[in-house]
This record gives sequence, C-alpha cells and structure tokens, in this order.
Amino acid sequence: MRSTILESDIQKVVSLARDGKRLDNRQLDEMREIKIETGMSENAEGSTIVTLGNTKVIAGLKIEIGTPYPDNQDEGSISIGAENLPLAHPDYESGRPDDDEVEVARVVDRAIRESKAIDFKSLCIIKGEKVWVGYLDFYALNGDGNMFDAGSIAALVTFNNAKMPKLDAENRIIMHEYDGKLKLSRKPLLTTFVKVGGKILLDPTYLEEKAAEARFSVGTTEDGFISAMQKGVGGSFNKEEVSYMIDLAFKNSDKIRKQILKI
Amino acid sequence: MRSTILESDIQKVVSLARDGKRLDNRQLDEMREIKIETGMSENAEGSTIVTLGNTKVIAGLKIEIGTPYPDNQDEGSISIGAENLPLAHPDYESGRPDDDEVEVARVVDRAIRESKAIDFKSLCIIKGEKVWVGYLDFYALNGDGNMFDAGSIAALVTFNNAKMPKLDAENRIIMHEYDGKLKLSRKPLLTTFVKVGGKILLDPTYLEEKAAEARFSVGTTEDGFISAMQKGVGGSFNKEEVSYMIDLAFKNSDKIRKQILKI
Amino acid sequence: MRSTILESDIQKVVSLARDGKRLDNRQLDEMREIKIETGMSENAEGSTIVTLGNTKVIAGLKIEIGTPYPDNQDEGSISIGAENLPLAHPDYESGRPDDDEVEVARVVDRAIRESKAIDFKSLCIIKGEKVWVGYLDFYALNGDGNMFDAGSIAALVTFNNAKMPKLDAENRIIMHEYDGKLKLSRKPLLTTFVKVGGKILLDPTYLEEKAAEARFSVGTTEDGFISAMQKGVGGSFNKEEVSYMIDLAFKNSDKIRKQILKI
Amino acid sequence: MKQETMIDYKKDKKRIDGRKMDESRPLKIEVGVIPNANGSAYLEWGQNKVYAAVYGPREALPKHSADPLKTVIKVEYRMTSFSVPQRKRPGPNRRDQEISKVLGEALTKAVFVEQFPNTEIGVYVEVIDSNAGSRVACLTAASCALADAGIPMRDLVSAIGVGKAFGELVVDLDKAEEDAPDAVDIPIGILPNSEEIVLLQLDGLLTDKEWEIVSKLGINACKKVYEVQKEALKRKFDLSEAMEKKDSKNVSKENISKENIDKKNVEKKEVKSVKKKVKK
Amino acid sequence: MKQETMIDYKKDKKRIDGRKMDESRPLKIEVGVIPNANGSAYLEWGQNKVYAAVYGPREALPKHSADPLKTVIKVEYRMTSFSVPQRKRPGPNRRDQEISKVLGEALTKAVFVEQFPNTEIGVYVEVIDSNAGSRVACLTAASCALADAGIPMRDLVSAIGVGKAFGELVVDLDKAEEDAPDAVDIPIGILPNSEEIVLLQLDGLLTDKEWEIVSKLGINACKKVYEVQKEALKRKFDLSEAMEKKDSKNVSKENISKENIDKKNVEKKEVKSVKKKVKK
Amino acid sequence: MKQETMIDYKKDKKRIDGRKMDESRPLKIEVGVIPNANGSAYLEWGQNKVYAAVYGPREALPKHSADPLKTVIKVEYRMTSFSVPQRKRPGPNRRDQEISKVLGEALTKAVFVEQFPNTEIGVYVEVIDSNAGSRVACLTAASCALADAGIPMRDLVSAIGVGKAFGELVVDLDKAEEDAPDAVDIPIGILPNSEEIVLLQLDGLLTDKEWEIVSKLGINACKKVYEVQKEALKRKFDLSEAMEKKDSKNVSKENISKENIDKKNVEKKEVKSVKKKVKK
Repeated sequence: MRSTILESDIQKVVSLARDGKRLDNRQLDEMREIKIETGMSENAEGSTIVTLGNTKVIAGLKIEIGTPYPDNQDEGSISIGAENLPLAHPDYESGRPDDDEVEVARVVDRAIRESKAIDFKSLCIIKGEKVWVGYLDFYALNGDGNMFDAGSIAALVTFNNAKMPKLDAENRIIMHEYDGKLKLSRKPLLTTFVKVGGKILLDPTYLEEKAAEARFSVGTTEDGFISAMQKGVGGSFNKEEVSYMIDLAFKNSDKIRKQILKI
Repeated sequence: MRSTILESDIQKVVSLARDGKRLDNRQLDEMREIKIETGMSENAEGSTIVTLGNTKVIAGLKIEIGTPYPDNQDEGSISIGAENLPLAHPDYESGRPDDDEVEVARVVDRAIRESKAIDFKSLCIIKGEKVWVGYLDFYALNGDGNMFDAGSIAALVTFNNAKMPKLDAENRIIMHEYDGKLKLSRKPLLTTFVKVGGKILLDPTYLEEKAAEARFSVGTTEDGFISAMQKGVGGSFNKEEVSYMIDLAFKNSDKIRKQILKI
Repeated sequence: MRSTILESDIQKVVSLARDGKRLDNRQLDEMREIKIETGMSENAEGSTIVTLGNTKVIAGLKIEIGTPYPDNQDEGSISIGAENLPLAHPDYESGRPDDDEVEVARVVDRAIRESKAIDFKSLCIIKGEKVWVGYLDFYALNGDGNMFDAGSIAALVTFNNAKMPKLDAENRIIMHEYDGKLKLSRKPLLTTFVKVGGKILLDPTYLEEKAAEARFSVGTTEDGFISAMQKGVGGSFNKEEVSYMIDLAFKNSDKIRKQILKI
Repeated sequence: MKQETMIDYKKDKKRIDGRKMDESRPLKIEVGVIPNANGSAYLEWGQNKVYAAVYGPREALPKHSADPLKTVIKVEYRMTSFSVPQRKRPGPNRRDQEISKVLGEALTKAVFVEQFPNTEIGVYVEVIDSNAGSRVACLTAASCALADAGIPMRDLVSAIGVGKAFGELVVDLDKAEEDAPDAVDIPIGILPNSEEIVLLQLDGLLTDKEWEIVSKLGINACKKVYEVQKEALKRKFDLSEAMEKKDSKNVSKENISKENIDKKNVEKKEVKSVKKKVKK
Repeated sequence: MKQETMIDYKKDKKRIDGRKMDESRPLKIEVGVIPNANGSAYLEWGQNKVYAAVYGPREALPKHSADPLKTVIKVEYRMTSFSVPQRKRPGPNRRDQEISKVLGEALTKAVFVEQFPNTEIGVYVEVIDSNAGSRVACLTAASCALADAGIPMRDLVSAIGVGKAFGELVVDLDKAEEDAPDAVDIPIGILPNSEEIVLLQLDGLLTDKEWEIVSKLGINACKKVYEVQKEALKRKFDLSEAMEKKDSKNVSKENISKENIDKKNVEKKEVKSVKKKVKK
Repeated sequence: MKQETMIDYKKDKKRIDGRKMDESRPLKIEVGVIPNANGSAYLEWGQNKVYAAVYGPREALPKHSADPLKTVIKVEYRMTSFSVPQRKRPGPNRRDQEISKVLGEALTKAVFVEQFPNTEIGVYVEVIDSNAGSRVACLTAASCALADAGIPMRDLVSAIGVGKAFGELVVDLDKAEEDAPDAVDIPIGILPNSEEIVLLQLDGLLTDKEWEIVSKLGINACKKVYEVQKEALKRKFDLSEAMEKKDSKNVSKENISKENIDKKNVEKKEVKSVKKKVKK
C-alpha cells in the first residue's frame, strides 16, 4: 500500500479549515468547477467524462439482456461499479475492489435506485425470461477527492443520455442499432461534505478527505426528496450539522442539475 | 518467489554465445533431441509426453459438450491452458496462471487456431445448442526452457491423435466409447529463438532464456504459411533477424513435423 | 498468521498426559459436557448450537432446489461446510477455507453421507430436472478443540430436526411454509482422539490438539457400523491403538446419541 | 417478496405485527458469552440474533496496516449461510464489505483510539438469524463487546433503524416494512450521552421535513437501546464481582496464556470509563 | 460478427471505410492530461480512445519485485467494461495479462532502465473505446507518457497494426477488417530511429513473401505515428516553457508533496534524451 | 457411473477384472525421473499414473511458514485436467486440499524432520491418469522421491487402498469396485518396518469385525508395495554407482547452480538411513 500524503499537509488543511479557509481558496460551501463531456465511447450505450476540479471520472453504460431475479419476474435491473484506477493517483492500486471502491459504488447506486428514477418494470422484455440489465461502471481518471459526487454526476448524465439497444423479431440485440432512450423520471444527485477542524466543507479534495474527521453524502432529487444518505470516516456529526448539510445539498444539487442537464 | 539462477551462470552463457557456442555444445540453430510418447492417459481423448532435451511436457485433451458462443451458433471451440508445475522446476510456483503461463498457452493456441487446422464448424452437434469443446492443457514435468515449442509439439500430436467421444441417440456422451478421430487439416508448429549476446539461438534452454535479450516464436505450417508470431522479453530484433528466424522456422518445423507425425 | 499457544503450555499438557492426566482433570477417555439448543435461526430449515466444554458450534441447514448431477439424475444431494470464525479464537482467520476447515467439513460430511443416513433418491423432485440440495454449514462460536465431534453432533441434530420446504403446484418453494421433516435412517456420530505423550485422549481441547502427535476420528452408527475414519497430524497409530479407539468410539457415541436425540 | 396488499398504517393506527409506530421489537443483550474473546456479546432483537467478539488491542497484522498514531478498529460483519431466507453463499459480498466499513467507522469515535498506537482491535460480528436491522443489531452488540473487553471508551454506541412504511414514520422496521412500496430505511447510531451521530445511512424517498421528525424518533429510540446495553453490562460486572476469584473461565486462558496476561496488564493501566459510567 | 459479404479489396481498390491500403485512421495525441501522474497521454486513433499514465521511478512494491540492476517497467493494460460491444467483466482476463506483458517488454528497450536500479515505473493504460488496434494505441500512448514523465529514453516506441484483409495487405486494420475471412493481424512496434522491432505478434495465415512486404508497410507506418508523437510532445514542452513558473498544476502536488520533489530532483539530474530529440 | 448389475464376489470367487480378493493391480515404480528435482519418482498402478518430485530441504517460503524446531513438509496433490473421465477444472478443489494435507501428515513421521529446522521440503505429486487409488499411489511415489532425494528417513511409507465391494473384503479397489452399492474404501499407509499407521481414512459402512480382517489385508498389501519401492530405489542406486562420475545430469544443474551445491553438502553430512536399508 502506497501513501503519498504527508501528515504535515494534513495539519495545514486542518488549521486552514479552522479559520474557515481552504488550500484552493474556495468557500467552505463552494463546489469546484464542473465540466461535462459525453458520448466518447461508441461501444457504450452511454458515456460521460466529468471533471470536478482536478478530479476526473469516466462513466459508461452497457445495456444487456439478462434473466430476472426469481422474486421480481417482471423487472430489469441496474448494477453500478466503481474503480479507482492506478492510472488516476499514486495511492490507487489495482486488484479486487477495496472498501472505498465498494462504498462509493453502492452509495452512487442507492441515490439513483432508491429515487425510483428508473422504472425497473419498464426494463422487462419477456416476463420471467428476458429483461434489460444496465451495467454502469465509473472509473477515476485523475483522483482528487469526492469520487461520490463526481461518480454521481457521471452516472446521472450517462443514464440520462442512454440509448436503448434495438431488438430483432426474436428479441436478440441488433448490434450498433438503437431504439429510443432510457427514461429517467427523477434526476438524483449526491452532495458530499467532510468535517475538517470542526468545520463542514462541501466537495472535498483528496487531501481534505485525508484530513477529514467525518464524511457525509446526501442524495437529493429535484422534487424535494432525499434518496440516500451515507455517513463515513471515524468521527461524528450532530443533528444540526446533518440538517445543515441536507439543506445545502438540496441547493447545491439544484444548481448542478441545471448545469449538467441543461434544464 | 524463488530464483535459482545465478548472474554468473547467465554471464557464462552470454560470453559463450558471443563466440557462437552453447553450454550443451549445440549449434546455434540446432534443436535438442525430441522424444514422443502418446496415449498414457486413458481418461483423456488424447495425451502426449514430449521430451525436448531436458524439457519434458505432458499434454492431454478432454472433449466435452458445450454451448456455442452467441455470435458463432454453428461452431465448436478449443481452449488451451499451460501450467508450469512446481514439480518441474524449483523456480515454478503453484497458484493462478502467471504471465509466463498465460503467454505460452496463448501463443501455442494461436499457432493452431489461426492456422485453421481445426474446422470449428465440424465441431457443431446441434446448431445454437450443443457443440464440441476441446480442452487441451499442457503441463511441464521437467522445465528446461522452450515451453513454447515443447507445448506446441505436444498439442499438435495430441490433437492429431485425438478420438472423438461417441454420442447416444439423445446426444449425450457415452463414456469410454469413441467415434472416429478429430480432423486436422494443417499441422502448425512453433519454432522459438532467443537472442543472447547478439546471436540468435534456436530452442533455448532455461538458462539461455534467462540470459536472453529477446525471444521470438514463429508458428509455421507444412504448406508455407506463418500462423503466429510472438516477440517477447525486453530487447529487440531488426527486420533481417526476423526474416532469418522465419526462414529457419520453416526448415526446422518441416523436419520436426516429419519426425513427430511420421509423415 | 497469529499463534497464541506457547511451547511451554504444550509441554505441560504432554507431561500431564504421560501421567495419565489432563489439564481440566478429565479422564483420558472422558468427553466434555455437551449442551444442545435448536431452532435459533428461523430462516434456516434447521439450526443447532452445540456446546462441548468450551467449544461452541452453530450449524444451520438451508434446503434449496437444484439440478441433479448428470450421473445421478434421480438423486438430490447435501453439501457440508465449516468455518472457524475469527470471532471464536484469536488464532482463527477469515478468508478462503484453510486446510483445517476443509478437512473437518469433509470428515463430518463423510460420516453422514457414507452412513447412507440420508436417502438421496428421496430428495428427487423431478428426475433429471429438480432435486433438493441441503446446504449444512457449521461455524465455531468459541474454539476450544474437537471441531470434528462438535460439528458432527451439530450436523446430526440439525438434519434430524430439519423441516422440508413446501412446494407450490409448479414446484417452486413457498417461503416460510414446510412440508414434513427430512428423514434420517441412521444417526452417525464422530468420536475424535489425539495421541499426546504416547497416550490416547478422547475429545481433545485446543491445547491438546496443538500438543498432539496424531489425531484420529471414527464415525459410528447406532447399528454397529463404522461410516468414516480419518487419521490426522504427523504421527502414527499402531493397529491395536486403532482398534481401541474404534471400540471406544462405539461406546462413546452410543452414550451421546441417547443424550442428544433423547432416544 | 413484495408486499402487494393495501396496508395503510395511517388508517390502521398500528403496525402489521401490532407494534406502535415508535415501538421497537423486543431487545435482549448478554455480554461475556464467548470465553476466548477479550470481550463479547450476544444480542436478540426481534428475529435478529447476532454474536459480537472483540480481540485486542493486539499487534496489527499485516504490519503495514498499523497506524503509529492510534489503534485500528477492524470490523468484520458476516452472515451465516442460513441466517437469510435464500442461502447466502460463503465469503463476504459487497454489502458485507460496506457494512463492515461503516460499522468500524461508527465505533472509532467511541473508543479512545490514541491510547493504543500501532495496534489493532478486531471486532467480529456474526448474524445467525435476521429480519431487517441486522447492521444496527451488530453495532449495538459490538459496542457492548468493546466495553466488555475493558477497552477505554468515551461512550457506548447505540443504534437502531428508523424510517417509513405504509405511509407512516416508524421505529425499528421489520422485513415486511422494509418491503413496503414507500419504504425508507435509516440505520442510525449515536453516542447516547452526547447524541453525536456516528452511523447514518438512508435508502428510500424522504422529505427533509420527514427527516426532522424521524431523526428525533431515532435518537430517542437509540437511548432506549442504551438502557438495555447498560443493563446487560451491569449484570455482567455485578456477576463478575460476586464471583471474584472463583472465575470459571477456560483454564488454558487464565493460567497459561502469555498474550492474555500482557493484555490484562494493559487494561488495568487504562481508565475503564465506560464501565464506570455504566455502574453509576 | 463475421463479415459474410463478398468484399474484394483487390477489385475495389479501396477499403470499406474508404481508406487507401497503406492509410492509417486519424491519430491524435495529447500529453500531460492526468495531473497526478508523472507523465501521461491521451490518444484517439479512429474509434480507439486510450489514456496512459506513468508513475515513477518509485520504490518497487512488493519489495521482492525490485531488481538491483535496473528499474522494472510494470504495465497494466485494461479496458473499461463499456469499451467493447459486449460488456467486459471486471478484472483482467488472460488477454489483458498477455498484452500487459508484451507492452512492458516493448517499452523496456526504449528506457535507460539501468539508471534507476531497485525501482519500478508503473505504466497504466486504459482503453475507453475500441475498434481493433487498442494494444498498439496503448503502446504508442505509453511511450509518450514515459517521455512526458521525463524518463530518460533512447527513443520513443511507435506502433501500429498491419496485416491482410479481403485479399490485400493493409495498414491499421479496423474491426470489420479483423473479421475478414482471410484476416491477418500483426501488431508491430519499433524504435523509429533505429527501426528495431520491440513488439511483434501475428494472428492469421500469411506467407513469408507477404511478410516481407507487410513488414515494410508496418515500419513506414510506425514512422508516421512517430511524427504525431513528436508533435504532441513538442506542443506540451513549448506550452510548458511559455507557462514557465505560472504552472497551473494541482496545489497539493506542487507545493507540498515530498515524493514529487524527490522525483523532480532525480529527473533534473538525468539527461532527457527524448525531449532533446523531440525539440530538434 | 453406478454399477447396477447383480455382481456377487462371494459367489463368483473372483473380481470383475479377474483378480483374487487380496490381489493388487500391477505396480511399477521408477525413481529419478525428473532431472530438476532433488528426488523424484514415476509410478504406474493399474491405470493410475503419477509423478512425484521433491525439492528441498530449502528456505521455507513465505518466511512465517518456517518452524524453528523442524522442517515443514508441504505436499501438493494435483490432478491434470485430463486424468479423470470428466475434465477437472484448473486450480485445487476441496478434495485436493484435503488429500494434500493428509499426505503431508503421513510423510512427516517417516522423515527425520528435526534435522532441518527452519526449512521446507516441497513434495509435488501429479496424477496424469486415474482409476481409484490415486492418493495411495501418490503417497507411495512421494516416499520414493524423498528417499531418492537422500532425505534422512526412518522408513519409507507404503500405501494401498483396501475395503469392500460386492460382498467381499478386497485389496486395491478399482473404480468399478468403488462404485459398488456396498463399497467401502480405506486408504491406508504404513511405515512397513514398524507397521505404524500414518495414513488412514474410510468411506462406507464397515463393521468392526470386518475392520479387523481388512486392516490385516491392508498391512500385508502395504508390505508388498514396500518390496516394489525398495526394488525401484535399488535399481537407481546400483545404476548411479555404475555411472559414478559419468553422470548424465543437466549441465546447468551440475556445474553451476550454487543452490544445488549447498544442498548436496547438506545431504552428504546426513546419514542416508533409507538408502542404507534399501541396499541391504
């Protein structure tokens, strides 16, 4: 295991935060600049690169035919994976998904799944036999913190632009042909905070994450719902801090949603 | 990871090669003596032990019923695996196939597969449902270099002698009964070289492989085709060296083919 | 790998054994006290906690629908697994089953399977298509030696009390409904010995196992059959010792069987 | 197992199993149940049944996992194959991996981790039967096991699931409620004395208004869990004192295991803050 | 996806996508695209799109992988799950393992590996979209990333696929051509200044006469690739010089990361032979 | 492959393949067949064909596997994919794991393990064809390979399968007999000079009376196996002496491998007890 972060750098971030400041001069509640590109992978049913400050993530979606789960015979499904590619940071390693990768994938998944944005019944082809399964995987291309929000934006944009594969008369996929778009009834987005030096910081960098006492992510929808929450790291939040973060998350995600979906 | 090879031994091989000599007094373009035994495994559809100098390899073939690939509904397939058993050399280890084992298996596979020696359509039993799948695995019994050519000879002889399983009326295998032989329309063989001390050596020993700047394998057929090439190890060859090796490979494999197939 | 056992403790056990004594004052042929609880897992088709001195084991059974093996089209099957949970002893580790876990699972399995206690043909639902498969797994909750006998008792009691899942008209399991009990025609039990300081000790503790020169387990049935034997550890037994242990195993298991099955 | 019936808690004024909206399922805790462990607990919570064991502080393995500033709390959350309606396959899945992570993070705040640099505390929780809420059951059990091990703690961790089902905000959802069409599941864990939140997750659709209400329900419910935890620890310590030197523990452990002796020395030097709190 | 049509390149005089027989698909390279890496490149080649990043020279891990005589170049070739028509399952397969091996071996000759004994250079290449030729795209990108990292090299590695399809010897086969019934695929990589061959593989049936012709096509095509590589590196260094001290890089990296400082010192001491060549 | 016929050995007075009840299948052993190994053996026993190789005593890897009091004997029992009627998938299964364990334990008693503390002896056995009895074939071959390696032993290990089939107690069951409805399979391995039992397993239903008879059959059969083992070792050593300095071994091994030289020195210092016994 490599670790390129120095304790002295962490201390610097903590003492800045105590004074309400950040290394990159952002406000505590300020998100880094976001850039979006889409469609780079022609083999994917949807693909997106999200740049969030120095964090860069690519997401792509493959939609395939699968078998329904025994207890949901008329429903398709989605599956979300995350990889911190060793390409993206000197601390990242290849191999089986580690705890961080599993957590971020599952939280991004929950924000979307639990919002009911995707109607799994609409992904049924033949009840009990054939359903659509959407595999969305996102990968760090440059890691500088907050894979949660970068992954969440990348996933949302990708699903929002996804093309549905076309079927022939025998319900087999016709390669490279498409049949309309995937429908998204909600546009959930995560907003992630860390607590550093007792202060709440929105959209942490990698170094801020390493300096964090605690981390908190909230998934919010455009129609006023929380769809996911996840507290992480060894510290704590009090009730007021959680309420503050939820409130801020709604405002922040509304702003980002407008930008990324051009609503 | 164990390594029993000494740097001084490597230097000895290099300086001998510079003078056009080898530790075992072979010519640079001389293959070691080959011995072939077949049929030792009665449970296999074919089996062969190849002795190439001190390198000894056993290959065996199991032919089973499988499902065709979605994009090749009327074709069976083959699969080739290689294992450097810890039984065969103090440096070999058990566990998941390492890079060397994967490479040699894939190069031996390509030489045969790409030669179109086996007509995959002839391995179809019922289109879209049942096809023959041939699993050929070869194992080092004593490792002294050039698993490529030893494996290639073992694979070719095994396929060439392979019995086809017999099917009952419901297309299930009748154990221990056979129905003719597998057909091979070409007899591809690999020939492998290394560059040591600037010289090209045919059929390297284990120590010569460790001393090699670069390695090169060519698969050739009896009717004048190259069916595979693979350059390995960190050095390089120039175009003339490649042409020299291809030429030598055709001559060498013609000679060996006669011996091992008794043509 | 952790090891909390000291060489000096082992020597103490050995010298006591030479004098015919044990650390816990038991007779050499005396089993520790056994306690049985059943039915703690409502999600299981059967579950049992066995306390054998300080050794504590939980076994549970899930019965599911599976496909028959190709060569036994009209038979269901059972599968037994064992885990030395790190919860149960400072020396135990998580991860893939180690040699000890695989051995104890397979010996407990053999004692039951080979006794023909379970009629696999009675586990057939539709020949060649659907059969019952019983997955019994047992886990150490506190490890103090003799997982063989503790696991064997837990497995026997669990199978003996197991409820069969109920099927609907289309042969699918109706969750949380049952249809009679699994039938056991024999009640095989293991009895395990170790040789310490040249003496044979019945039902070894963890420390006695570490002090053992050799280990021996015998599966015996109530109708006078041996159904399994397993010698372990690097030492040996002579023929007379084996006969002595087989004899003692029959007596010991008869006694335990009465207690645990309330016959 | 989708609940397709027309259940309406608002109309019915009570839940499927007859509970009130803010009523938990019965909770029982017993500590000191695993003789080999430095601390342990067994917990029954409705149908949920879990064991927790603590080993350490001990040498951190592998060595590179050691932290020179604090002890590392390593939690392994596992389920037996038969603890769920469909057999669970052996080996941890992604859910187990995530839960292990968040439980470890939730416990960290409760422990004075700086007191044992370069060591690890292994916390193992095993679910032997389940019916919604196994992670909060495990967290609750694990913090009792830590206290039982005499590990210096600022507080216990008390946890519960709250959320929404069939139109109502409820405490301690069971499986039928988790399968409600409008189900929201919120595992929450707190340090009960300071009300600091150390575990918090949410699945489902909830408004921020509903969160304000349900979070209060959660904190109150956690405090009731805390009472049961304290009671369990008290029972053990009262018992221990009564038995004093007549300790019936495993001979090999008491008499001869060097590691345990070392550990006990370490423990004695440390302030057992939680034990003190509990005894008050 | 077998091509069952009666395509005949000899007759048609041009290829399915309109290219001439010795014409490559459009190639674009940009270096310095991954701020965290010591060197990096992004490459688009027809539909192929790949990223390459270089970390090191750094401590070789695990320790027993270190070579006291030279740096070890560890290449990981991977494809995202969505970069191929049928979803690729997570984790490297045997093809990934073989390609990683041959790419690492191909790069080794280009690097002055003796200058950094006991270290490793991690080279990571990731395919995000593909259409035949991803390994040569990755090799080409990786050698740019090595040069961008300032690692002393005797030359770049320039690579391309050549071979045969529908009766003709062609340069830079696409997927449709790789699926031709007579397809021959020959990935080739060279040090362009010496024409030494460092990557060479072949799949398919080819005569030695055809090899003599196609190998020349390959070497010539590699040299065109080299021009694009040089151009990309030049653009970056010109830009760098222009920006000089106004470097906009990641603060954490520039100001405070000790590892990077050490590395930069190492770099400065070394002759940046490739950079020099490129700038000529 | 169940035997559904009405075979009755009691009535027939002979076995399916014509053998007498206490008759083994033909057994052939050759030692010194793997030049790279310190010791090796090839064994054919009926249809069973196995190789065994011994490497060591050598440094124990990983280091924590070393025992300061003795050498660790590590056995790997494996089957080639084509050695069984249904192709065996790559990688060891649970059966392989168990057999490796019991074989290692069986060999331990035979070796003077205290003479090589902190080392390991790697024993690798590979089944290339099988028909019931492969584990006893491997154990028999492995002990010959250990003796061939010159490792100091108190005795060889001689092993065989005994048991019951079609109503009779028999020696050396084949596959058809193992599939009998009343089959009992008892792999047994002994130190033939002391008759100490080092391997003993049983599958099936057997009375203790039957055990008393069949165990004697087993011990007697092991002693016949021992004669074949001794003969094989004798042949090799006679041959070796005849060849003396004209040793035809691998040049790289004889001339220049330091490890082997070290090992040979170790060997020379040790009493080769088994070799001595065999030569008598």
